[in-house]
Amino acid sequence: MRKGLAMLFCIASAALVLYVYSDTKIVADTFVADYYIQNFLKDTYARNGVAAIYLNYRVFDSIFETLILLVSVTAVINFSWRRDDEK
Amino acid sequence: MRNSSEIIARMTGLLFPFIIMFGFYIILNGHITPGGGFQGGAVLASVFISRYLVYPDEGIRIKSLQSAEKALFFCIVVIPVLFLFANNYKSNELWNQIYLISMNMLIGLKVCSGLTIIFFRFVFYEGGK
Amino acid sequence: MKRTFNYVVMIFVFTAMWIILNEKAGPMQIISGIGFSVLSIFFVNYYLLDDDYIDSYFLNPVSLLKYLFYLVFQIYKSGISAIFKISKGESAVKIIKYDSCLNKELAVCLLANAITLTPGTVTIDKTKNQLSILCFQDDEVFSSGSGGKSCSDFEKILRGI
Amino acid sequence: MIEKIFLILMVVLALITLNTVKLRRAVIYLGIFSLVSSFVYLLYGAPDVAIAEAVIGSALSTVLYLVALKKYQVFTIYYTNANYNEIHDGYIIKGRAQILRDVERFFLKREMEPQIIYTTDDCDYVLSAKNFDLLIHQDYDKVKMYGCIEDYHVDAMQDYVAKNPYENLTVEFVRYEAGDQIDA
Amino acid sequence: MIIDFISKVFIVLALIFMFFGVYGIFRFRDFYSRVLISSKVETVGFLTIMAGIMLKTGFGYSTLKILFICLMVIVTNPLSTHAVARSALKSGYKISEENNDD
Amino acid sequence: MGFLDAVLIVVSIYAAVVLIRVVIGPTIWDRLLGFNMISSKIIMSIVILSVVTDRSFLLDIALVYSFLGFIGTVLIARFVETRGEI
Repeated sequence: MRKGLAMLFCIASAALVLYVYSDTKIVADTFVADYYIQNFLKDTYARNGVAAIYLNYRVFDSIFETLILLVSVTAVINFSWRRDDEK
Repeated sequence: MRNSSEIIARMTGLLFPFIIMFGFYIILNGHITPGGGFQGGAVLASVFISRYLVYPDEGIRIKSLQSAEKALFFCIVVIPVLFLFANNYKSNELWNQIYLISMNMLIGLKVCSGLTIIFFRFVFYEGGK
Repeated sequence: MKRTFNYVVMIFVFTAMWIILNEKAGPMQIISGIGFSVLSIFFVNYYLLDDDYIDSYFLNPVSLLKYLFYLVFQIYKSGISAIFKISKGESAVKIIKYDSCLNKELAVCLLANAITLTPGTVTIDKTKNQLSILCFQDDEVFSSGSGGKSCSDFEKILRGI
Repeated sequence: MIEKIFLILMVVLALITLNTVKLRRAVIYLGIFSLVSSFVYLLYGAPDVAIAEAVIGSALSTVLYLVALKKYQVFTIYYTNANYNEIHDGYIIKGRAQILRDVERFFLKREMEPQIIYTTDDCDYVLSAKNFDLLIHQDYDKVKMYGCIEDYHVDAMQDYVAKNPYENLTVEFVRYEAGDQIDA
Repeated sequence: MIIDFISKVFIVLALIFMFFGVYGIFRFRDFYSRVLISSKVETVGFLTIMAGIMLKTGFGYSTLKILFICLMVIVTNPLSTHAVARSALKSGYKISEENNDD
Repeated sequence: MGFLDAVLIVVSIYAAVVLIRVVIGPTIWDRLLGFNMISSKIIMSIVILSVVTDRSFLLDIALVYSFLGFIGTVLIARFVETRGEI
């Protein structure tokens, strides 16, 4: 019963996604994106736009991303603690 | 060698330097072609995973990787503070390139050590009977 | 002396790969390629493998090229005969043991790889220089050579590696 | 056209992964799902994400799922049938009699991973090798199950079969001690 | 012009090879025949289609890269086939033949 | 629609057909075989796509699959072979 409901939900959302894909052109507000695309080369001298964004415009983002990796490593080490780990 | 086929072990060893060179290529060209720190670091971490196919025993010094990861995170915090928020070198092309390459390199090494630690902790310490 | 020569050949191969990946052959790429290939070989030696990389994995480039050409020829030859087998649809399978006359570990592994790559035969296991091969019932290629001491053409080429 | 084929493949794979009961199959389906989704990222012009998906999906996530599956106990079941002397797909599909399906469902409910191996060997040969947890031997409508006497899962299995018996099958349990030889 | 035609012939040939591989995976009735034939005819198709594409693009860095991909596939593809066949044999999926030579 | 676009569509249809074997395959090794075949078909489609759109950096992704694609298959096969040890 639960599996049937989940399958129904999946099929419905898949149909919705395919319908949206085939029918309309939905684009978010492009103000910031236009600015970045026009100016990233002379601001940061990086030819790859993604690198320009995650290393220059949004550098806090990548700093906190690496922080999240560090925190998750600490969590994994703590949860898989074993008694002969100390030696 | 516990249950691992000799052919797989021997031929995987042949591939190691190629994978390492490819990972460094993805990291270093992150600002020109698609790629970058995270992707190259994941490729470098998969070298350690395929090392597990060759020698399935604890030959990895996890402790030194942990301290290396913390030091690399410190560098990742410090370098943008020194460079990007100083406002002096913002229009110099060479300094910008150096900044991009060094940040990609640091992020790549940090991601590599982090994913390697997670993998080896899971395999050796977690999930036993 | 020979060891130094092997090092130089390997570093040349890795630098060529680096230039192909970068799609540019300026002086910057050549210098960084040499640097990273030396670094990766040392890293593999000290941290990943038990034994030396150059000693155990050095391949003679001339015989490697010969091996590759012969391998591609063999793949196509048995690929065409495999199509007839598909259209006939036969399915009797057996396992044979094959004693190879090669001594080096890497050469035996390359032979096993080549056997797996040709359609119709798959290597199952390897102990020392004996290979267990899975093949069709009417296959005569390997069962004839197993009794006597004669080497197949692959092994003659792989001896030079 | 090409996008539509791969999008439909993604939906189909997600549904199959959701619908399967055996977890090892789900790992394989997820591997194919990550392959296809990486290609779809490429089609929509996001090569950075495609590289990340390729590396993570091909090596790392598979390993982590498998480490999670280590918690499940694997229960090896050998199935021999006296009527067939050759393995092919028809044997495997037709040989999945009602009894085997019930056994599988029973172990899945107890959170174990049943691994069923079909052989054409004699029953005696498998018994002498003894690397199984449960051996099911079927001869038309007579079914014999061999299990170790100390295995409490087989006890529960015996109770389960005794509680709801079959109409056209006679099920018989043979239990052996851990060390001794039995003859079939 | 003639090179373009030859490359098209190569690619069509590769598609025919791959069709036989896909057909063989449904044609055979047991696993070992499938692993012997179908997955390997696949490799033949792969090499042929790469040769056709290399002829089409002409000589350059991307051609060398495709050649490199072919080399790596030649090294790594047998490893996975070997692992799958070996896993099936070791875990008890027996060969359906009475006169094994072992 | 050029020649290579049609080739791309044919290859993707092949991948969809192999998926049937992955779904119905009676044993788990059949599924692994199908996984292997689909992965090689995806490498092919990426190379063809890079030629069609004339972007040579897409070849890096095909290179990633040809380097690292075997690790997952080998690990799953080993997991089945050793019955729950990785």
